[in-house]
Formats: sequence, C-alpha cells, structure tokens
Amino acid sequence: MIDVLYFAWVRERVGLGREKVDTSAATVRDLIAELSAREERYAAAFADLASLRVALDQELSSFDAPLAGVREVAFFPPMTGG
Amino acid sequence: MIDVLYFAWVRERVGLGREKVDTSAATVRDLIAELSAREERYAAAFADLASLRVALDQELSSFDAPLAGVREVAFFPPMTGG
Amino acid sequence: MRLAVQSETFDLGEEANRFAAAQSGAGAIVTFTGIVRDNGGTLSAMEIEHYPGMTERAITAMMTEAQTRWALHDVLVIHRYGRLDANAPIMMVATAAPHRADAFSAAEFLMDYLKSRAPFWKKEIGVDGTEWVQAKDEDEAALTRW
Amino acid sequence: MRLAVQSETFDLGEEANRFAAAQSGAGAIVTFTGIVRDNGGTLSAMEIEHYPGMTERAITAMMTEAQTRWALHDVLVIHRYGRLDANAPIMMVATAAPHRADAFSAAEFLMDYLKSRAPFWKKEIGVDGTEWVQAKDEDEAALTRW
Repeated sequence: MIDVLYFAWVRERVGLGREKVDTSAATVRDLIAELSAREERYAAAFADLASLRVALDQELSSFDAPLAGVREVAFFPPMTGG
Repeated sequence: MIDVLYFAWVRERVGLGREKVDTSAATVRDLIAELSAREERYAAAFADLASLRVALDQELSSFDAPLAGVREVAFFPPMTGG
Repeated sequence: MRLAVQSETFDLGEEANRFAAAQSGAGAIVTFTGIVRDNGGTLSAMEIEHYPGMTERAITAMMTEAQTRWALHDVLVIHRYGRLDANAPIMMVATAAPHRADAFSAAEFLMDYLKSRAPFWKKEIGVDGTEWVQAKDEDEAALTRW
Repeated sequence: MRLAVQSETFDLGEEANRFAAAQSGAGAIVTFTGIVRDNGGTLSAMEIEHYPGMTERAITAMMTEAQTRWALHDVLVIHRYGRLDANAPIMMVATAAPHRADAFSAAEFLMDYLKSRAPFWKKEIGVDGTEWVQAKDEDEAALTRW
C-alpha cells in the first residue's frame, strides 16, 4: 500500500486529494499506467506528463524512479508559488 | 563674490564650512590655486586633487569648469553615503 | 532562521521590525513582500494550495542553501496558503547581512526559488471564473542565474 | 515618490507599512534598510554630514531616473544625517512595482548610487578615535553594472 497525493488541477481531475493504492508497480511510470487503465478520471489527469511533476516521499523525482520503499507519491503541476 | 563650501575632512582642514570669497578666478582650478597661495590650511586641504570632488551650484563638476555665473562652489571628498 | 507557512495574514511592518530587532551587527536588511494584484479589478481573490510537509521541507532547504552561498546573519520566509483577497499580502522574505550585496542576492535567490520550486499552486478567482495559474517560462529562466 | 533627508530616526516597520498602504495594484514591494554596524564593538557611533540642498537634488534625480528605467509604482528614500549610534538605522529605500524584478533592480540601483553619488560623508567614532570613511573601489565598481 502506498499513499498517493494529488494537488491543484490534478486533484480536481482525479476528484480527491489523497488515497491509498494497493500496487506492485515498479516505477512511477508503471503506477501512472496502472491508475490510468483503471478509470477515465486518472487517464485525464495523467494525459500530459510534460505538464506534471512527481515527488517521492516529499522530494522531487522523475517518472522513471523506482517505487521500492516509497511510502508517499505526489502528483502535481509545476509549482507557481510566491 | 562667490560662496565656497567645504565638507568632511576638507572642512576640517580649512577650518570652516562656508565662506564668501572675492575672486576673479576663471576656473575651479584657478580658485584652488588662489586659495592655496593665500594660507597654509587651504594648501593642506587642496594638496591632493585626486581625492577631491567639486560641485558648482550643487551639480558635480570638474576642476577645469569655468566659474562665470556660478554662485556656489563646494569642495568635498568622494561621497560615502548609505 | 524562521519559516512560517500559514493561512493567517501577516503585518509587513511588524514582521520587518521583529526581524530587524533580532539582528546584531547586520548592516543591511532587505525585505520582499508579495501582494495579490487585482489585475485592474478583474481578479477578486486567489486560492493557494500547498503540500503540508513537503512545502516546509523544500523552503527550509532553500533557506539553508542561501545561508551557505551568502554571508547572512539571518533569513525569514513567510508564505500563506488558502484564500487570499486582492491586495492582501501573499508572502515575505527578509534577509540580514553585514553587506548589502549579500542581503539583496539572497533575497532574490529565495524569491526565484520560491516562485518555481516551492510546492504552492495558485488559482485565480476572477470575475470571469477561476483558473490555475500556469508556470511561467520567465520564472524558470530566472533560476539559471544562480 | 517621497524623499526625507532628516536627523531624526525612523521606524522601519512603520515606514514599510505606510509605503505599502499607499500602493494600489503593486505585486512586489522591496525595502532595504541600512544599519550602523558596531564592527564587533569597536565603533560606538557615526557622524554623517550632508550638503543641504544638493543632497536632496541629487537623490531626487536618482529616484526620477529609477522611475524612468523600471516599471515602478512608487519609490521612497529616507536618509539620516548627524550623529547615529551603533545599531541605529541610517537609511531606507523602498520600491513598489507590478513585478519583483523591477522592484529589486530599482532598489539595488538606488542603493549603489546613494552609496557613492549622494552627498553624504561618514565619520566613524570608534573606541580608538575618529576617522572619515574612505570611498570604496567596490562601491564605485558597483555603478558600472547600471
């Protein structure tokens, strides 16, 4: 089980901000494929990876990073703070 | 008659901050020569022109500038504000 | 070094004075305050989302890096989240240093990083609806100078 | 645009708040405050001399130039003269702009020019006597970037 978090318009498309996902995906990219296959709202959220960022255990990471040992995955658009 | 002002260590060497000078000096450089010839304290104040600045009627100027029409001449070291 | 990620507003003057009073021997204090622009009356509010935990970690790392790169006495960052009305303060950075160049550089560095590397997302609530603010190329480009 | 050349002290927070409150539509406010450093306890006070009339003219010209070069809403400069104790505020610059880059650049420009083109002369009153502060090459060099 892994905690998956969504922010900003990713959260709005998925329809929730946080969920527990039972997965054996090896990488972030595998997890995205798994979720996108599951329901249309995920496919919509993950349609354009170029406009998405991912953090693993609260550190910015890449879509090819392995999920082994990771407890928290977060998806969000590029940050626009300040 | 021209108002001559001195600031910072120039003022301290000359011994006063402002005086009226009766002069027919054509340029700032002529005025400096005239004052320096008059008394030792002026010669001490004007000894090193490289470390002096001059303003004519409150605008930074040069030692070769003409004094015709000028009412106020000020001598001071490079500024160190802030 | 103090970081506050908060929904409450803050008072620029009060924060600046508290920050300055805590310094000893600093010759230069720079503050930057960001304010919600009303864009000529078309924007009524802004909603800022953050990632509790990661937001604090990311900003703390930026503040630590600023203190490594410049000779600083102290750094302060306040950043709000939630709904902010037009003309309300969004965030503030303050730096204290012996010399002005360090205080200015560190404040600009922190602003550039906060804009595009701190986990905050802004949604504009305008008279014509709401819209997520998109990341700007110029904000990304600003990072290359550091 | 406000310029105050004064012997009285000023309150950073109060001035920053008054400046910010007067703005409308500014997204970015930068303040710089210069403070008398005690140089590790060796400096007890500073005496600042100015040239009444020319000082105001020179700074006004700098402020006008800043407003010409950058998109600014407003500019504030406060500069003190007379005897200033260690840790007292010497001067303050504030800029308000739609965007942060303009606010930062204008504040740095004004600081660089105030340091070496505004008619002020500083004398340090230390435990070992008094000394006029000499102009620094680095302050002169800082002007070349503008």
